[in-house]
Amino acid sequence: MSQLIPVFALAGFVIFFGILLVLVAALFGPKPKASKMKSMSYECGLVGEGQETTKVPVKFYLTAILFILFDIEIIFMYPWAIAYSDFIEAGQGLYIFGAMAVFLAIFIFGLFWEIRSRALEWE
Amino acid sequence: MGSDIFEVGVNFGKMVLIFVMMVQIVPLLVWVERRGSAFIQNRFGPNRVGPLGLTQLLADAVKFIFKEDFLPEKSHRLVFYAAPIMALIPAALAFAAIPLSMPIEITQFEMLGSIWGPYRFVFQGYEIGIGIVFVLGVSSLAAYSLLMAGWASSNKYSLYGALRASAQTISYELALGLSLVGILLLFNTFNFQEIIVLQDKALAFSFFGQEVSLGWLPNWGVFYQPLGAIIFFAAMFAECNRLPFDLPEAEAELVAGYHTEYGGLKMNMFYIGEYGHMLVASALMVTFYFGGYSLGPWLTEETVNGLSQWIVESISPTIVYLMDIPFPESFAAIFEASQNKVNILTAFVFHGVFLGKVLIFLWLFVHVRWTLPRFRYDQLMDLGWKTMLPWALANTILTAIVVLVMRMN
Amino acid sequence: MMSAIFFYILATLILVFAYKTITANNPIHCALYLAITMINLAFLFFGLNAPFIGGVQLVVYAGAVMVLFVMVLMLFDLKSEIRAFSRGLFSGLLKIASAGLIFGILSNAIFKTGDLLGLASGGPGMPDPAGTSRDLAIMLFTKYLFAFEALGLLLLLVAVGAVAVSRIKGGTHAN
Amino acid sequence: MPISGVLLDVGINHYLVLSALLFTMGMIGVLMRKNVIVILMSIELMLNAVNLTFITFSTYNANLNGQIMVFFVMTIAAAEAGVGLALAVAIYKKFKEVNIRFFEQLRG
Repeated sequence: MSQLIPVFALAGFVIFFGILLVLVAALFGPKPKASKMKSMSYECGLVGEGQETTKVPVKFYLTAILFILFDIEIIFMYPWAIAYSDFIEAGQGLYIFGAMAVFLAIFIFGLFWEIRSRALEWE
Repeated sequence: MGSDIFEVGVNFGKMVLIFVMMVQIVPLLVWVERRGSAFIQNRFGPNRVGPLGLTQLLADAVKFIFKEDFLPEKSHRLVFYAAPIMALIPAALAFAAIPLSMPIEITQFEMLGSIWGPYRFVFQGYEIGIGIVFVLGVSSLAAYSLLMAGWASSNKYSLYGALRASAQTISYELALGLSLVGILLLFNTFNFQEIIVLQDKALAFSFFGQEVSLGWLPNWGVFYQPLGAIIFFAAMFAECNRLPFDLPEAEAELVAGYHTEYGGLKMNMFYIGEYGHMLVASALMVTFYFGGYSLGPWLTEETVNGLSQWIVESISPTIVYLMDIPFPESFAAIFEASQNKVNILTAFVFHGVFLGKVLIFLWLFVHVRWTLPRFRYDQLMDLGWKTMLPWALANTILTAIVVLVMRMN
Repeated sequence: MMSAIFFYILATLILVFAYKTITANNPIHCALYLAITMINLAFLFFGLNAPFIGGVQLVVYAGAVMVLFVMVLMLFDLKSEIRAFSRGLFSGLLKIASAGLIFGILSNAIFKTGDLLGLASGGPGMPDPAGTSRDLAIMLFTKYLFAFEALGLLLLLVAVGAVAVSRIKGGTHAN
Repeated sequence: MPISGVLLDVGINHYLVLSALLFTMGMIGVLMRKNVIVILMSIELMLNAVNLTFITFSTYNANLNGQIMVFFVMTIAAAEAGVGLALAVAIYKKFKEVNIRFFEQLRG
C-alpha cells in the first residue's frame, strides 16, 4: 500500500508533464492558416489515401494471438522458478522438475508445431 | 502525522528526481549518439553550438517549442494527443522500480531546531516486492503508444509502422521474459534489491559437494547465465526499436513509421520514451547480470565506508576552520562529521558505480546502431520466434538441470 | 485515511472507464478505455496484498489481451459504428432492468451475508505480502498441479485451434 | 502486527460492491452492444469483476486459493479471447460483418 502511493504519484506526475508539453507546443507554436493540402496525411507527396482503403495483413493478428498463449505459459514458469529451490531443499527436486518437464514438453511441442505448420512464416 | 508528511515529501522529491533524470538523459544521449556516430563515420557531428556542440540540444529544444502544432485531417484528436503522453509512462514507471544505489540508514539527527527520526532511505522510486513482474508488466504497456499513434494519425504508413512495431515488440517480449527465468531460478526472488545483494560477493558455488570459489571474480549473473544475458540484451534492442531492429522506422519503406505525422515537442516526447526505454534496458541489464550498484570483491562496502569516513572526517574540520565566520547555531550541524554523512557519501559512490555500468551499456546501444545493418522484416520475426525463443527455452532447461544437480544433496 | 482516499480514487477511475468502455461509439476507444480499467484493477490488486496477481494482470491482460483486441480492431473497418447499441426501446428497457436486478441481488447478498461471515470488520488475518508469491507458487505446484498441466494442454489446443481457424476455407489466411 | 493493505480503512463490502457494479456494467455491455468484439470486451470486464471478488475474499480470509483461481481465470479468459477473436476475424473476412445480429443467421 505505502509502496503504491509513489507509483501513482509518479504516473500522475508523468501525465501532468506530458499534458504540459503538449499544451506548450500548442500555445507557442505558430498558427498559420490551415489549408487542404497541408493538413493532408503525408504519404510521400502522393495524395493521401488515409487508412480507409488500407489493407493490413492479418498475419499480425496471428502473431499477436500466439504471443498471448506463449506469454501465459512463460508467466506460469515464474512461480515455478521462484519456488524451485524451496522444493529442492525439501527433497522434492525431481518432483518439481518433472512437473515442469511435462509442461515444458507441451510448450516445446506447441512451439515446434507452430514452426512446422508455417504459421510463423513471413514472406 | 509529521513523519507521514516527511515520507510523502521525500517520496515526491524522489519521483521528481527520477523523472528529471530520465528526461535529462535524452539530450545527453542524443549528443553522444550524434558525436559517436560522427566519430565512427569519420565526420564532425554537431560542434558549433557551445563547447563540443554540447548545447546543440538545448537549441533544439527551444526550436521544438516554437514548432507548429499540427493535426492531420481525419485524425482522431484525443488519441493523437494522448499517444505521446502514453509513450512517457512505461519507461518512467519501470525506471523508478530499479534500485540506483544501496539503501542507507539515517540515524536520528537534529537540524533546524527539530529532531528528524531514524529513517531508511532507499535510492529507488519504490520498493516493490515483485519488481521483475512489475517492470515486465509496465514495459509491456509500451505497445499502446505505438498503436495509438499509428492509428490516430490517419496515415497508412503510420498504421503499417505501428503494426510492425507492436508485432516486433510483443514477439521479442517472449524471449525477454523467458531469458529471465534463468535468473529467477538462480536467485529465487522477484526483488531487485535482493538480487543485487546476492550478487555482491565473491564468485562461489558448490559443485557436487565441493566448494568452488573464485575470489577475484564477483558473483555476477552473467557468469552463470551467459546465454541468457545475450538473449536478454538482444531482445532489449528489439524492445527499444533500435537498430538493427528498427524496422518500424525503415525510412525507405515507411517514411518515419508510427510518428510520421508528429512534429515538434510531440515527436520529442516519443524520443524521450525511446531513450528512456534504452536507459531502463541498460539498468535492467546491469541489475540482473552485472551486479547492479555493487562491484563484489573489487570494491567492498567496508572499503568505501572507510574511504568516505576518512573524507568526511578530514574535510569537515577543514571547512569549519576555513569558514571561520559565525553562522547560526542551527546550521552548525551541517558541517560536523557524522555517521549519516559517511553513509550518504558511500551511497553516492555506489550510485556512481551504477551509473558507470549503465553508461557502458548505453554506449553499446550507440555503437551497435552504427555497426550493424538493418534486418529484413521476415528475418526479424524469424530471429525472434525461431531462434531466440528456442534458445531461451534451452537456457531455461539447462539452468533448471544444473541447479537441480548442484543444489540437491 | 490515506488508503481510503486511495481506494476511492481507484474505484472512481475503474467505474468511469468501465462506463466509457461500454458506451463509447468507436470500438478502438472502447478497447483503450478497457485497457485503462485493467491497469487500475491491477493497482487495486497490488493494494489488496496480491502483488503477483497484479503483475500478471498487467502482463497478461493489459499487455497482451488488450493489445490483441486493439490490433484486431485496427484490422477491421476503421469507421466507427453509426449505431453502437442494439435497437428496440422495450427490449432495451428489459435488458437494463435485468442488469439492475442482477445488481440488486448481488448487493443484497453482499450486505446480508457480510456480517454473517464475520468478515466485514477486519477479518481473521491477511497473508504476508512478502511471502505470498512463494506460497502461491508452492500451492500451485502441489495442490493444483493437475490443473496446471491441464491448462498447459489447453493453451496448446488453443494455439493449434487459432492456426486451424485461420486456415479453414474463407479463414483469415486462406489462399 | 500492523497490516499494510488498502483494507485498513475500507471494509470488504466496498470491494464487493465495486465488483458487483463492474459485473453489472459488463452485463449491460454484453446485452446492449452490437459489435461482437465489444461484446467480447464486456465479457472480459465481467471476468475481471469476478477476479476482484476472488482476490478480495482471498485477502480477507488469508487464503491463497482465491489467488490461484484468479490465475486460472486469467488464463482461460486469454484463451477465450484468442479463440473468440479468431472466429470473429474469420467471419469478418468472409462476410465483412461484425454485427452480432448477423451471427444469428449463420447455419451449417
